[in-house]
Amino acid sequence: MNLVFDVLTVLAVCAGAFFFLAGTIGLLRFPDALSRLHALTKADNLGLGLIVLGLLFQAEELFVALKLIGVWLLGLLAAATVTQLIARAIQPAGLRD
Amino acid sequence: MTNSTTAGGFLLVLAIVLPVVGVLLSLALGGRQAQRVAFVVMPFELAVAVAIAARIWRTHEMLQYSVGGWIPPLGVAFRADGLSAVMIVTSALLICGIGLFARTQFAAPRGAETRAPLMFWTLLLAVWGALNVVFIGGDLFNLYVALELLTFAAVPLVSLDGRAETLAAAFRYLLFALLGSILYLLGAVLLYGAYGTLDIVLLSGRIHAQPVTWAAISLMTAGLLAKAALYPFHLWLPPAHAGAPAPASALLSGLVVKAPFFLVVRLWFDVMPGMPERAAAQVLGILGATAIIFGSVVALRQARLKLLIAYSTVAQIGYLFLMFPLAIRPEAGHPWSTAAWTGGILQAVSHAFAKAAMFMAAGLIAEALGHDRIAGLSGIGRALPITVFAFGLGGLSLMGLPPSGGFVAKAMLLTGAVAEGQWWWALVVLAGGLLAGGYVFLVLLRALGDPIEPLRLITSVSRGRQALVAAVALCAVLLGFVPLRPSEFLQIGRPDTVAVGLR
Amino acid sequence: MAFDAGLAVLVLGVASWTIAARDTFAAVVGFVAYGLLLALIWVRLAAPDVALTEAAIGSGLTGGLLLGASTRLRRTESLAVGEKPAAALRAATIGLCILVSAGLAAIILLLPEPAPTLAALAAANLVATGLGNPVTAVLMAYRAIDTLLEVVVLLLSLLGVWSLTPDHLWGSLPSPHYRADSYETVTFVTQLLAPIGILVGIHIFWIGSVAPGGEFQGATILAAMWILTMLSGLVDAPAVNRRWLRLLLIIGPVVFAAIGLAGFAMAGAFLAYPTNHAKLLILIIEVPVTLSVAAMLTLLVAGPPERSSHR
Amino acid sequence: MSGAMLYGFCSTVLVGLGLYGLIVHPELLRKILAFNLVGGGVFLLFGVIARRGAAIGFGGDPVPQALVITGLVVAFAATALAVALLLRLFQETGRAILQSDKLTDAPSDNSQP
Repeated sequence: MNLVFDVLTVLAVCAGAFFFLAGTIGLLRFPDALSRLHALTKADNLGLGLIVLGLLFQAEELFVALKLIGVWLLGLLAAATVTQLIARAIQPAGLRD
Repeated sequence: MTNSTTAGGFLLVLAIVLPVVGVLLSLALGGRQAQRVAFVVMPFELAVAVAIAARIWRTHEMLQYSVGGWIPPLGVAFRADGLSAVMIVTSALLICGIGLFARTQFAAPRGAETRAPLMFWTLLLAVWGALNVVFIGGDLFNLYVALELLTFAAVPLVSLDGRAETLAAAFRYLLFALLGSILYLLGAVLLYGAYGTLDIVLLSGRIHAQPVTWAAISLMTAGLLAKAALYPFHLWLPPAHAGAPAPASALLSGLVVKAPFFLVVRLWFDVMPGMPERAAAQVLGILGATAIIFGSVVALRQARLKLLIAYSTVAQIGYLFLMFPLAIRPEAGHPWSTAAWTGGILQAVSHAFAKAAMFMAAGLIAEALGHDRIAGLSGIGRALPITVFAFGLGGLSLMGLPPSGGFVAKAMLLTGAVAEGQWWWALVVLAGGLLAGGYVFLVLLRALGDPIEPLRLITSVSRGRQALVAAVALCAVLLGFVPLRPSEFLQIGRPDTVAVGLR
Repeated sequence: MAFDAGLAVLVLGVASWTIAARDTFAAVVGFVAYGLLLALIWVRLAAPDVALTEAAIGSGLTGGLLLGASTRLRRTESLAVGEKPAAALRAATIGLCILVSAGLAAIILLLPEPAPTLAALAAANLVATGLGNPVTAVLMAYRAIDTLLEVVVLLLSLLGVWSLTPDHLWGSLPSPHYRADSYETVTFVTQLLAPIGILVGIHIFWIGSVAPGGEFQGATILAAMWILTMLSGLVDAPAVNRRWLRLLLIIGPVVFAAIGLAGFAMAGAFLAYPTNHAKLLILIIEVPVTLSVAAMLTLLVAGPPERSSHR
Repeated sequence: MSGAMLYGFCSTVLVGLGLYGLIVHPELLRKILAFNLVGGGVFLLFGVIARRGAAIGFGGDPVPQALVITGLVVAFAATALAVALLLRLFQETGRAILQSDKLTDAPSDNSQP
């Protein structure tokens, strides 16, 4: 059982890391700020979710698992908020950049 | 668990807690109460200071207190030796004097709270508490916190009037002070890494000559010199001390810069007794000598009275560091049994009173005239005779003329220089005295001269305040009756052994 | 080891960036990243309490403070260009700094082995404090005087900040000029986040007696929530002469000092606790200290009063 | 070489970097930033020393760890005061740098409260 959990953890965390990588490449390669934001938040939210999922398999008690899920939800909230704010801030300048 | 606390050790706790409680109360009560709180704390704190000194005098023993009953190295100890007691009493007397002097200047108006009085009285108590922690702190990290306490209490005093130039001066002061603290902390960290304790007494037993020690002591000394404004770290001092309101200038120049000097003394003579090298001490002496000559010459060329006095502080700080090359004699006896050691400490004390009196006198003159241009002082000697007299009394001490504490201090430094065969320091002491005579007489001649046109005072200055300044200056004069020999009281509580590793 | 090496290189890279970056704002962003990476290092150094503090205060609050300042100072940057020191001076400084770094590196190689430590002593006395976290025991028992003075240091720096108020604005409101109307997102998020944040802050403070956490870390999170509600326009910053605010600021140090003085009677020394009640007394101190420190941190970020009226 | 020592060297470089910024940058905000870098380096060195003192099941000596927490709070207080002074200076003068060391010769008016 432990082995199965460990394998699942490795798979999920690796997948999460891959999405982080994709998001970072998007941040660096995409042409304008809005699509950069898009790439970054989409990929990072998913990446974080996968990493949390992977870690859930290692959680020894319920409280720890709840805390992990809390981390993910707060991460989502922060990302969504900051994206909104940045998007608003660049709006007057149009979609160039 | 409390076996390392001596009887009467609780006085040390009171010396710190009283001002801190005063700070908290004056902030909470606010408005006109801030000043009242300060004036309630003053007599009690003065009494505590005198009680500490009296107990040390009577028992000839160091006072010690282990906070919380936790003995070092795990806990923090407070210790007061003869040297601490002298500094504590000096601070207490001078702060009471400054408080009385500032009574009308920073009187809070009726009605809504105003900023400057609240800040002044609260910060005055904060400086007092911080100074006492510096003087009795027995733990190098606790002393770091004390230094920061002192910095945060002192910097806002500089920019109390909110003018752009004083804000810039305060910022520069803060930068130097922070750099100094962080260097000091770096040194303390290295000492902990090497010896596993920050307690001064425990360290003095474990410390030995090795590169880590030298690096740590150099870093800490450099940091403290930046805070003490010893040449070449003096840049921040003149604008800060000249820009502050007169009572704050008196506090900063008289007491606050003495705290880092005090810690250099602790470091060199208590943390590593018997270890300092002659060569290192010569470096401190050379910096001190440069400060004396440079500060005095620049003071001579100032057009404004407060800047002149501030540059004179740069010079007088130099004298403090002459004691290091003269007192450190690796082959012959305790450094603190030398005339130069007592002379250095006496210089710190007498300069505190003399300089505070001069800054307060300058404050009264500026109040009366509306400016402090030296060229425009003619006739002020007739308008404010007591004030100018007080300024002159303070000047005696700076020049080193009898009767004054400055005379005794400088005479002892001269004695030390001659006894040690290091005559070059004697030349510096004499030259510094002559230059000080130059700038003091420059001011006095102007002040006593006849005005070209009748002098117009914009406000009158009360006799009481003038007399107060004279009284503070008189303290510096009275120190001139201290016997011209190494003080026994100052040696109470100093380590007995010189050679390292004997304990 | 490879991870440590990578982390060290990354930290040094980010640190160099904060020094070398042309744009101050970018440098500050670098500094925030630097703080977070340092927090990771603290975990690697088995100091989770410090890691929390570094992330919360070193990176978070300090970063926020500097970010705010850098946006305000943005238009002065071009002015400073002409003031760059001469190349010779810079070269000399580089030499000096390399010397300092290399010297220090050589010195730490000379530190004794095995390293002196107070861990055993701290552990042996832990029972007397009733605490399970040795770091909290150092802060609240062995070296409680440092902590008391540290709270006073925070209070004094706040006084220093307030002392910069122009006279006619004394008694008015600290600075942030945030317009809530254009920030509905922030308002919404704050309403959602503040209760959670406050819970987390209390949790981190509470857990500090047995696990990593404590009053300063908890207070920082509480302060962050207060700052957030001010940013979002949900509450306004308090006027500096409010009586309740003054009481909130001093209640922590006052209780700390009072219980410290009571130690004379209860346990024979200032800041000593009777063995059976140590944990309770420490808790009684920590609750108000956490509140006071949270208020001090918040107001330090808010800055001196700058507005005479509510928005 | 242990991981702790690696971070030890890292801390000494941080001190050097910060000192450089503190001396060379004319902009005051950059000086404040550099001061924080030096502080970070010093605290990190203390953390390394704490780690070296790991004993009896503790991952590090708790005394220096606690002192670093105190130090971090004090450093924040210093930064806050410096930033407030800087912003006020900027308000008054429109500048965020210190002029070279020319003292203004303007007469000192008695503008005390």
